[in-house]
Amino acid sequence: MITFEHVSKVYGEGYRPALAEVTLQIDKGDFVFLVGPSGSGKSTFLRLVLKEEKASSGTVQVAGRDVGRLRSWKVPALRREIGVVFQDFRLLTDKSVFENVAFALQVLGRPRHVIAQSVPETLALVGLQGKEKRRPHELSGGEQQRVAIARAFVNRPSLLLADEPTGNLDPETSVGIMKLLDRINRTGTTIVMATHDDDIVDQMRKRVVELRDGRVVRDEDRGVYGSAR
Amino acid sequence: MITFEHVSKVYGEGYRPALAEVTLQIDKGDFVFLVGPSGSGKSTFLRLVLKEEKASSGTVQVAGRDVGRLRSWKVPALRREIGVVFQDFRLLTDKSVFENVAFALQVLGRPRHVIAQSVPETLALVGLQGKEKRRPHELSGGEQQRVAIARAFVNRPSLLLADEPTGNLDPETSVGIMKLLDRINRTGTTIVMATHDDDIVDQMRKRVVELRDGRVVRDEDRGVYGSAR
Amino acid sequence: MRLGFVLREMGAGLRRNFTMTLSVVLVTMVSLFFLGLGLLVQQQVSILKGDWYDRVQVSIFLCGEVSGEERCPTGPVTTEQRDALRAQLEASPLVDRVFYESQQEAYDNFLEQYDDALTENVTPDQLPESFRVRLTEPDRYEEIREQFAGQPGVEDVPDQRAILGPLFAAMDGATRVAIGLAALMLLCSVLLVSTTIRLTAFSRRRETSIMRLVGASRALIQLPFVLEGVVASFVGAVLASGALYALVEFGVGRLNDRPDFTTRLVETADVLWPTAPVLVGVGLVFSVVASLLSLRRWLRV
Amino acid sequence: MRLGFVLREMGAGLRRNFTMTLSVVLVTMVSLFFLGLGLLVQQQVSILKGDWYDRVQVSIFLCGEVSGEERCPTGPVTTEQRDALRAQLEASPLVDRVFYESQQEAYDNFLEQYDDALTENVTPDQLPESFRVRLTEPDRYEEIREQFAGQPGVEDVPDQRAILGPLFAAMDGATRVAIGLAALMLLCSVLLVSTTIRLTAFSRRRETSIMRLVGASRALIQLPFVLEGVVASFVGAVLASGALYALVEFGVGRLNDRPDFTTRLVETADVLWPTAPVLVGVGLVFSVVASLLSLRRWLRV
Ligand SMILES: Nc1ncnc2c1ncn2[C@@H]1O[C@H](COP(=O)(O)OP(=O)(O)OP(=O)(O)O)[C@@H](O)[C@H]1O
Ligand SMILES: Nc1ncnc2c1ncn2[C@@H]1O[C@H](COP(=O)(O)OP(=O)(O)OP(=O)(O)O)[C@@H](O)[C@H]1O
Ligand SMILES: [Mg+2]
Ligand SMILES: [Mg+2]
Repeated sequence: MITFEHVSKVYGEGYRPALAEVTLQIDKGDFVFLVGPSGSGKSTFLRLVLKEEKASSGTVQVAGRDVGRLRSWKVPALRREIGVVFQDFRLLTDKSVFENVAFALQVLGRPRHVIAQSVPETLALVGLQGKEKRRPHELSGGEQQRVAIARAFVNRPSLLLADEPTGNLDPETSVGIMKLLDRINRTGTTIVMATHDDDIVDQMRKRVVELRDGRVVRDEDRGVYGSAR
Repeated sequence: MITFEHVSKVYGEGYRPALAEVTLQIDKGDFVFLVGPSGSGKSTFLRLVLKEEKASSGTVQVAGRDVGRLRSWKVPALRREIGVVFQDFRLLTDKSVFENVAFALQVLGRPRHVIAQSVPETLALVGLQGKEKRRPHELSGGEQQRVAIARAFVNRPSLLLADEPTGNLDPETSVGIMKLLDRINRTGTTIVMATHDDDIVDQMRKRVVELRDGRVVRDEDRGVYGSAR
Repeated sequence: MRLGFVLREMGAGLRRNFTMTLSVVLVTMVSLFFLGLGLLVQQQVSILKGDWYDRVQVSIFLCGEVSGEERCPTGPVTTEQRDALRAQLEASPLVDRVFYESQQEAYDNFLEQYDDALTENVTPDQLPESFRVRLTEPDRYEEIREQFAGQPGVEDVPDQRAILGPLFAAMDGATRVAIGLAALMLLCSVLLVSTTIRLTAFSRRRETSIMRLVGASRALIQLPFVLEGVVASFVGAVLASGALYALVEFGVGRLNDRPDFTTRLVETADVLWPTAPVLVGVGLVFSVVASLLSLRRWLRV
Repeated sequence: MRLGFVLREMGAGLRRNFTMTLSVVLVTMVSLFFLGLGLLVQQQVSILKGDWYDRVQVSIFLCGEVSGEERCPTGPVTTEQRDALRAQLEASPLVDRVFYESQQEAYDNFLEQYDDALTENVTPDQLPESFRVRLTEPDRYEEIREQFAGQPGVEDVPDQRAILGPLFAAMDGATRVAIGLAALMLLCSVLLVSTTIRLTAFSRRRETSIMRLVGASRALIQLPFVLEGVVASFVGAVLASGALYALVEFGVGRLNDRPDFTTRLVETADVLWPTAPVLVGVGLVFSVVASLLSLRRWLRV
């Protein structure tokens, strides 16, 4: 699904590299935790997958595409195969839950009847039946993150990226979100999640990739958050 | 230091109250954790103390001032007695570490020699000696949060508010920040910290106030994060 | 220390929104240019009116040998008629002074005013003698005209205002157009100043929020924004004054230098005082008002 | 579905930055108003030039009884001189047609043109006879003048261009001022369109970032912003055309209606075509260019 080969990323002259010689393979259907201290390059890794940034050297392949060589007008097609979730939800505050999720389909020009079918289906999947008409501010943080996940997943992407999706949530709510992501992973969707949340990583026992100063220092199946603790 | 009496806050017509009939006293020198699920009113509590928002009913007293009745031109004087730290650091990216901390003194019109003395003192306190000339992006997240704490503390406020200061930090770095806050607390500064981080709360064993739907549901000395777990 | 701080912040704001600042400067310049143009045209009108009122004379042409039957049924003016008219004029409270112009004097003036081709064939007795009357109140011109036109011995009392009337109307029209454009553009510049402040407030919201948090006073937070608008408007006003000065110096001035052009026109001195200070004043007032309005909305403490 | 989406996004952008949009509309309006004014004055100049060239005649006044010694040392024109001149004129390749105006004809024209007071004392023999010459190439006016002035029997060949020259110069000056103001204001409106787009991009950055994340195409993301600038400029151009139409209808039109005013002037039809379409075109081109420039910087995919 994702292949990094000797990928480095330097944001500018004189900066130290945010990613240094990263080589990594993530297969279809994997659930990978990306851990590491602040500034270790987790978000940079995800941005490279999305082609929000361009690698300084090395090759990045995502879903069979060579991302580095991708023409800019083909980038949207790449992003349609990837769903993304962030710590701060990034919902549109003046749109209802239904509209927020539908937005992702509207901009792709999906016909009305497709939207009328997919959106409620996806909202049911994330456990938000009956809350279609609410505005984001009328929801708890956990529910807002579910809306964000529904939006990322409504287009049935084969890859879901999550950058600290539980960072703003209390532990209880976080567990709920993780269960949801696990369920989505079981449908065959590859999930890569950057996180600081040791409890969650330790509990889920999935593949863990640890970055430190832009280098992969650990890559374990069924790993835990801290290696040296 | 802080006294809330029957304080409610409703953000607008038709919203459910963000705080409901909160009565709470925090004494000088206390270290208080404010916990509770997302949307329970922790940030609202801190905003009321700062008079960023006005309580809908009830009286808020801070450092002997009735905040609700405070004239708007007296608000700056109130804020000079309070230091604030946020999850996202809020540093000025085009200023050096020294300048970021000095900024807080410059806007208060402190003379140059005072700045030249206080800033290095405070930077030493937070453990950033030798990094005065770095820019924020050249620092790790933990170091950036130390700069933010230095800026909040350089004016020697009697009260320090922290809204999820470790939310963006990995567990290791978080422990360092907590040690720093503890040290600051020992100098006599009252600290109120909103957090989701159960490990830290459980480890520090300080006073814990739990909010749920805007109500105080628990107030324990030397408490832990979860009551019902 | 604090002044330096405010000025540095202001400079940062100006630089950060350079295109916006440039727009404010240009639009303010154009708006104030039109305002100034309107003021100058108004000044020109009042100069002309003053000159005209100074010079205004009722000419009462008397019947001569060549006058037509129709206007002068009694033939050429008689001595008694002429004396009666003079007495009537001198008795009138409207009349300041009376001059008598004989046929010979009229001929001399005619020779002076027109060129040879026309004058060669004219003799003194073809031109009418006249009374030239200076009025105490030039406005009441029409009354004199009505009183004397048609009296025996009077051939004609021409209405001089018919010549200047359209000129004044045109200039008044020009003033109105200039002031209208100025108003439209001032509206623009108020909108732009407030948008600029909104933009600056937006792009500097991090600094501002930190300033609020550490307890900076409201004045210290808002002053750089107000100053930013004030500086931009001031530059605009100065540029507008400069453009007007150039216009008067090179446009009007060239007319003034021509020897055959005797009408008094506005001068560069008129631009320097009072036009330029008025423009600067108007620019400052509008920008401060615009700043304060947008600060209320965008920069609460 | 997608068109509706784009239009909704554009409407949201316009509403969100209403003051900015208003500024763009007003500044575009004023800039295009001046551009249109310049175009109309240019049109007026070419109408006048055309009319003048159509009418242009070289008048060759011949010596008469009353001509001075100085110009006509040989006395009144003789029949031979007159015939020689006519032959010369008819032979010249520059001459299209030649009319002869006798003293009596000149007198009749004079009576028509001037009012009684002056004409009463004039007799036919005081006026000169003349040749009126229509040219094949009006531009080469001067050559004819030089050839015939000073020939025996010729009193004068007056230079008509001296009258119209300053008028044309003044109108050319007015065109330059209007075009200059238009350029200045167009610069403003380009700056404003790009600032508006920046502002909109900023205030809608959340929507845009979400659109980018879910894989919206670049066109879909950028179109609403471009359309926003285009709509604002279009409204400005239409308003400018309306203002010009009103100016021509009520200002120039009133002049045209006066019976004593025979010069052909620009008409409202001239505003409708080609001025208004040119303004709309210029407005659109500039706003699209401004949009694309700022989109490059502010809205990369
Ligand atoms: N746009 C940027 N320009 C310059 N440097 C950047 C930029 N984004 C990130 N960096 C730098 O790159 C390095 C890696 O940053 P990145 O955001 O990938 O870390 P992270 O692991 O996501 O950290 P966190 O846990 O704080 O989110 C850091 O040193 C950071 O300062
Ligand atoms: N500016 C606002 N306008 C309207 N409602 C608001 C505003 N700020 C907060 N709220 C609402 O008030 C309630 C309490 O919010 P608050 O930010 O205080 O919660 P919190 O405990 O800090 O949550 P979190 O852990 O997510 O930071 C929530 O329901 C929220 O939606
Ligand atoms: Mg990150
Ligand atoms: Mg909060």
